[in-house]
Amino acid sequence: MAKNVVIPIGPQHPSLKEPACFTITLEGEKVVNAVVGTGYNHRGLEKACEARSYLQDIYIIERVCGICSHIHSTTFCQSVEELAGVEIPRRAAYIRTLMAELERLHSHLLWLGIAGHEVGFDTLLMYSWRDRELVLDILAMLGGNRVNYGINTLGGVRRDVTPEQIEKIRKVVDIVEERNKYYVQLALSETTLAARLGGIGKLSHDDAIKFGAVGPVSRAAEVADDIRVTDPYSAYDEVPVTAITDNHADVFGRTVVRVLEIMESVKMIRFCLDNLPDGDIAVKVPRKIPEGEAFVRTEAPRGEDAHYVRSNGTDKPDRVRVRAASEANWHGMKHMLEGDYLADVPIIIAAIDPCYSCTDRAIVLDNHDTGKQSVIDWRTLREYSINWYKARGIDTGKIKIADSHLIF
Amino acid sequence: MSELIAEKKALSTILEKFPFLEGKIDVQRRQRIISSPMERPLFEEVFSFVVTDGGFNCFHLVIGVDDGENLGFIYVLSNQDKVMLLLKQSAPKSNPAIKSVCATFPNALWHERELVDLFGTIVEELPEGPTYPLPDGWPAGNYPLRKEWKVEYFDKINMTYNPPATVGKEEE
Amino acid sequence: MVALFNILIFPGFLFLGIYALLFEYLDRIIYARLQNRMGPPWFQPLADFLKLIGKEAVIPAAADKHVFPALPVVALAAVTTAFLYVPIWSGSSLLPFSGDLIVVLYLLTIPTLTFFLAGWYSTSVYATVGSMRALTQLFSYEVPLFMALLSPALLADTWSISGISQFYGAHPLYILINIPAFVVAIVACQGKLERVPFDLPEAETEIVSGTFVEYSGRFYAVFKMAINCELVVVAAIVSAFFLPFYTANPFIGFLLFIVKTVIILFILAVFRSVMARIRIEQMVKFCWKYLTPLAILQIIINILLKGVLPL
Amino acid sequence: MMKGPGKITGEVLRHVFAKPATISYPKGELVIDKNYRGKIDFDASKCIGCKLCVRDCPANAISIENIGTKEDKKMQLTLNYAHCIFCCQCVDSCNKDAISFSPDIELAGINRKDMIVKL
Repeated sequence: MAKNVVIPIGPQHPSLKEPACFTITLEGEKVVNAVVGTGYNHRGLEKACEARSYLQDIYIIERVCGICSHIHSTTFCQSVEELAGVEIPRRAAYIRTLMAELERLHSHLLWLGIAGHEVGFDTLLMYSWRDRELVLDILAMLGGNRVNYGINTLGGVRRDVTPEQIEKIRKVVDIVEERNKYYVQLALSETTLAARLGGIGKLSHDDAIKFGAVGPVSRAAEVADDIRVTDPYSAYDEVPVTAITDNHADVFGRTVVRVLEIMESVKMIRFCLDNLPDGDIAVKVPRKIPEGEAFVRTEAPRGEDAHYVRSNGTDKPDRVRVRAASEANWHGMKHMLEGDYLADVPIIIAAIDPCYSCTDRAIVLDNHDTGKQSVIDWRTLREYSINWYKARGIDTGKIKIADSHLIF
Repeated sequence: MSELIAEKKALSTILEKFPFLEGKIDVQRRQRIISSPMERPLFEEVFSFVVTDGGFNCFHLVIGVDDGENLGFIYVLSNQDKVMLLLKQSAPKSNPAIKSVCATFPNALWHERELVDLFGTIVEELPEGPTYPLPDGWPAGNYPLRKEWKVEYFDKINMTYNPPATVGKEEE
Repeated sequence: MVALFNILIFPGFLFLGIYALLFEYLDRIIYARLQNRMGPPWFQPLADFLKLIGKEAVIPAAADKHVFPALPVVALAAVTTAFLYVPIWSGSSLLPFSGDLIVVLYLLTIPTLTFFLAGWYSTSVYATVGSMRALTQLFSYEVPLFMALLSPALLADTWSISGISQFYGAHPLYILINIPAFVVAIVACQGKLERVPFDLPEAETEIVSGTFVEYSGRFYAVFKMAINCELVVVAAIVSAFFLPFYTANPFIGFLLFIVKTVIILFILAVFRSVMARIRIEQMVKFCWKYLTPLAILQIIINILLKGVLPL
Repeated sequence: MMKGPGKITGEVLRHVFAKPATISYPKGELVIDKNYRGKIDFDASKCIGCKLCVRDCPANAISIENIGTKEDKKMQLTLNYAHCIFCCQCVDSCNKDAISFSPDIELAGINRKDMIVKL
């Protein structure tokens, strides 16, 4: 076939849970060109942070990403604590580590399900999400919410862990470990899965470094860049961490790294529970943070999470820059997609565990300060979309819609 | 503080080449070397040195900051020992022109596009492509992360920026 | 009058329609239970159908105004016609004639062709890719499926589904010979019905819903109905070939028909819950490398046995 | 390890008669942990009107006003739970324990105005 077909994947597409646009040029079923377009989720969060106090910013930063929410707030809190010159209590550090590892469990189980769904293996999705639900219950019990746990505060954590909760966590961790052994076996031996995951989305060792890939993507290419090992934070200087690496350098390798990391996380959670020190869970941090700048890296489930915080001596930060893990992995996406089949596109995209909100971060949307709400009504929105398409040479304005449809 | 061997080593390599930077670039803490802002010609010289000879061959991100009169750009690099180098460049707001590093580090592309959109930086030699991350129809000349840009004056429905005539000059 | 009743009400179109909705429900609930989920309530397929019927049906501006709405009807007509030649409460179908096997097989190919045409006439890129896949897939599974269904016919020495059913009903042990053909038929049926692992033409996560991406409202409702009916017909044919037990009592025979088709459905549901969707080139390779040789082997065995066995 | 398709079959068949892990919502029984952060509760008698909660709320979802007189104070908290992000920072900020969280999470509604409640 001489003619190439251009397929847009996104901004709205069943395989994308958030908006992004991949313009895929196909030759038959082979991808010959891929253009990655994001930015649909820019919420202006960094600007919003500058207008709020450090304490309020924790909750904004936590909502950068729905899945790695804890690690974002940990990173931010660490930056601010470094600026304020406070050391958090050991117990708080252990609780943060515990939450981070529980979060890794739920994030990786979520990813496993998504990966299953992208290759049409819905049973795996249902099973792994069922198990993830147990972890989410634990997180809700500890933090108070299912995803944005809100357990971090400046100078420590907000909630303590009780002995009964520890027992519950142990039980869940046992179940998850048991289940995960099965997933490891399944991932390694199911032929249809291996046939779909193996050999696609290649990103070699050198390319991983060149494109600045982080997390499971680079570890699958034998780049040992686990921040928990190279630059220990929270309680990771005491908790034994093994960085999992793999030499497949493809989607299969990323799967292996993730399922094995779940096993590691389980061990770390047990260690945290066994060695939880006594003491306070938080120290007081002044509202006004001394002038300075801090750049802190942590290991999110998706890879290296970096925050830059600059303070100007007031109770509001001067600049907050969030570089989420997914953002670093996007750069190699074009390279990974080209040369593979259309059928592999969703799973290759999913394999970096993309988080579009993380990438695009934020901009303010409800005008809380003035209390005004800007609600676009249906008609205005339609007008807008018609004009948007008109500007691109497509006239959708001729489609007649009965007024009774405009009840909204 | 005694184990900062890798950091000291990386720092001494830079200081050896640029002795006049003594005091302007220092180890802030474990795994972090931080510099003070440099003008464009000096920055480009230092940058190309640390990348080629300094061993900082891994690019993480570039952070844009608003320093008031100037725009600051913090390039985050790391080397084999995972030591972070925060190299700062500054450019005046009146002509915030910097050179793209995309040729050396392809992963700088989005970060630099972000500088263009959010700070109004002029990034020379930036590859063609869509804007990122602001939406279509964003009014030209609006750079949200500059300090003088206030969210309150932005009309989100019509996408226009209407600063009140009285405010904006002296008070802010 | 009786013939009209038979064709239109029972066991004809109306029964097929109701049974198809029930089948969709069973399929979804079995699939859900296998995945440890609750699954939909019993009226979900009917509710979906009615909802779709009531929705606005959009024909894309670039699509052919006449072919586009006609295709779902053609698909539904083909499968309902095929149903008339499948035995239900006894060993014989409603309108048996010698050679109806061939007719049914061709009638069952028509829905796939309409899927292809539907995708082609929708002119959407997703639909085009989906229709290309539908056609590529057709060429892969059709050959093993035909051979898998023809080999029992060879042994029974008849080209009539009713005849085959009656033959194996009289010689129940002979179906053991056809086990490889049964396996091939079940696998190829997944392709015919476009279910995981062969649901490439409508692979949701890749090309949205492939060939049906532009279909909406009543057109899509009819298409979905045709797919559900196809599921019933295929399950009925496979059970007539490979589970040919029946009794003279029409009532018990009818119950037996339900049990047999549900067993086939269960196998199909398990099949689709344990595998990942494979790529088109893997699908083609699999069909030609494994399924077709297996089906050929079955044919050779049956030809040889036919000479040996006292029939 | 044996390789082959359908490795999960045994696991799948085991689930045929197993109790489903999901519930039929809203009919089924919903288990909410008592630590869950839902809608906040407010005890007006304890409130002294320091407005720390208002100051710390990241979403500007609460406001406190005195509806009594200056001598006989009676505080009223207005919560917009369409804005509330359920972080319960107000609970932590309150020095007098006047605000507490409750595991009340079934707050969905169809009218935006109903989401502004006076506690």
